[in-house]
Amino acid sequence: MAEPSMHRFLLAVLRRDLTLAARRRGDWLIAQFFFVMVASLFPLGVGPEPEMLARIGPGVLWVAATLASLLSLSRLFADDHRDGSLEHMVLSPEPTVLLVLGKSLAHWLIYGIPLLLIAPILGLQFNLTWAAILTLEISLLLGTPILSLLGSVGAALTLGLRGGGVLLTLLILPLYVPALIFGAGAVDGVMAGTGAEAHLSLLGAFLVLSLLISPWIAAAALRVSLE
Amino acid sequence: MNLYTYASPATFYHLAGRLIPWFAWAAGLLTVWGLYVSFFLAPTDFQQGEAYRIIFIHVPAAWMSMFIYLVMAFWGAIGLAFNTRLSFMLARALAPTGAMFTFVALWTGAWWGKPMWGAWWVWDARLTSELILLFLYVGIIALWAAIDDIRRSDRAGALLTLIGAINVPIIYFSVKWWNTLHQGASVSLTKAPSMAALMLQGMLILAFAAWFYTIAVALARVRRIILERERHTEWAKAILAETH
Amino acid sequence: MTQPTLSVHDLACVRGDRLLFKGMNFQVEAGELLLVQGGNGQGKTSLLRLLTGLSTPEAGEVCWRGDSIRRQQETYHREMMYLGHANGIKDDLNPVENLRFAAGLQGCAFDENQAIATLRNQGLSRCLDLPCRVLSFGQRRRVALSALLLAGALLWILDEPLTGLDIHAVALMEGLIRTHLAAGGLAVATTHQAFNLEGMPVRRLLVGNVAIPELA
Amino acid sequence: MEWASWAEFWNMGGYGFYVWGSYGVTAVCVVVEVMWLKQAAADSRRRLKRMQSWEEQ
Repeated sequence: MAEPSMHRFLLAVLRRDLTLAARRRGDWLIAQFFFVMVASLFPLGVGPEPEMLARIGPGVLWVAATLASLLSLSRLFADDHRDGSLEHMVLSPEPTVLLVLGKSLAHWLIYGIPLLLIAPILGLQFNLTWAAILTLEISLLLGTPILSLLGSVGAALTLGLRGGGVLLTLLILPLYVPALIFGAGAVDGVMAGTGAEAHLSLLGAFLVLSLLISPWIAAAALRVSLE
Repeated sequence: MNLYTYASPATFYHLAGRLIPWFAWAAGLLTVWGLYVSFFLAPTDFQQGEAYRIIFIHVPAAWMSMFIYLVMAFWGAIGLAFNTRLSFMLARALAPTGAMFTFVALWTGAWWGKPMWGAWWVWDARLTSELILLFLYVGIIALWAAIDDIRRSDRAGALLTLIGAINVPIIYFSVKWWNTLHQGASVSLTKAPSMAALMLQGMLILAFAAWFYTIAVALARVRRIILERERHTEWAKAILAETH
Repeated sequence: MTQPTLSVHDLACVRGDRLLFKGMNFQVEAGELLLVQGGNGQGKTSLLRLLTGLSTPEAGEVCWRGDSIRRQQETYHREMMYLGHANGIKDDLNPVENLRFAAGLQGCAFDENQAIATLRNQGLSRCLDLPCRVLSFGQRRRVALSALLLAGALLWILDEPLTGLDIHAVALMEGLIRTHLAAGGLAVATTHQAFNLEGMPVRRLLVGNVAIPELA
Repeated sequence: MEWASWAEFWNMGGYGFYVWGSYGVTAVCVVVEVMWLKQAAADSRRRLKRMQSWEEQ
């Protein structure tokens, strides 16, 4: 009896957040442009030599992706908190963990997937080879859900605080370090000819761990923040 | 109201007051002894010369920075599981000292690195992990400071410490791995000296000194926190009435 | 199943470092309204949040059907609806969509015709197609009340349900509560405004530094 | 004993600047923390007493 209703609840959360995002395309576009812009500033800062750009490209794109995801994460729960619907969702019969999971998943679909679509274009700007771009895509596919999952903990902890967005960045960026290292490292590995399997497996393991742990902590944090 | 949760901070306040001098004296004596061993008994390292003597504070500080973080996570978990207010206060009292030791580990690492590696900062695994640990400490302290409601603040801080504690080993491992891939520094602050028994002894004595110092300072800090939170109780009012 | 009764035993609430109340006991039976009264900052909203299970009491417990709500969150949340100061209405959605998503999250079936009929009864016939952003405060409150009605919960917990409503809407609200109670429902409400309580079995609770449960 | 003279001790085989720089800053950190702690405890007591006197009125 519990199984299908949980399933339905998860779908309801997803559908709701996707509909709301579709109504606010402006916010969505801003997050994507932020990603493009941060990545485009680097060549202006370090110079246009193709070798150097290829060298720093994977790292720059990964850092830009973490920053872009943080930008949108501060609003993961904040909008629903402001209009009171977050309380209604927490008071629904289904467990809060599912709510957090649904919202993280929605965040990934809305903000993570587009990064995957934009990244190849930026990869070309950074003079990455096709093999490197392919690895970058796989690493982002495995890595961006981690950003949404860990970020949900920070968003729940900083709910409704003054300067919550900046605080969220301070709390969550250190936790992103392994994802950044494995993700950018995979692309580096391909370019250096040492292969990306080890990096990608570790990134996958980190994803599984984040999936198992962060929704519980974020749910607990959400309940604490709503008290 | 629950007698246990109310009585416990009062008892602890007085107990802590009696314990602080003991730990402070022990820390002081151990420091003198440890410094004597480190500077007058331990031999010169044939590879690094006298500069290696920095490890006598660097290593204990690095140990303490991680150990204190784990103790904070422990008290946070106890507080979340059993709803004991004193454990949250203890976690809070430990954080600034933990951050201080992290800073000391970073600082001494840099000052050792300059003569050895020729650069103030090298992205070596230990230093990089310490830097990220410092970010975690700062994040936790900032989160505590940002939340006015004590109950929420305690719990949010504990949850952040916990997810950090799960992450710290992963961060350490990933940084270490990243470091070997990029062929970072080959001389290590800890590995280079052929660890003579006396060197180890000096490091251990100073580590115990740092530990007792941490206990003394954390107890003093927790007394202040207890008094602030319990100011409406009769015993706290009586204590405040005595001070001028 | 045991009688639908909301009871509170030896409840204490601390906000910040202030003790709002302690040793509070009361019971609400099926068909009864508990009217929570008290000045600003005396803990009315805090009490309501304790009753919903959003916050945890410093001491004591809240029971539903004779068992602590902590031990039966799923059942309790299925049978209880909370309407706080904020409406829980998304500005970007129109009223019907709002009701659809609210039903989905509550895990209840959604019947669009019924939803439209409820909104019409609330006097929102002309707003059905508009995003809630453009509705007035009172109209948005009515959308929230429609969601409450559609959820079909047994226990209503209402924080200042009359705020921002005009005379007609207040009368409507009173009528809704009366019907809800007559059908065997329970309600807990706080209010500053005059409430026409005719024909309602009401208990009053004064929340202050000293709680005096006045049983009507 | 390792050292022939105090000058040699302070010199630390040419690494004196780095060794004493490390130990010095550590000592400063410890002293600052202890002083800060005492200051905070005194401030806190003063504030609590003031709040208490307000509440009594």
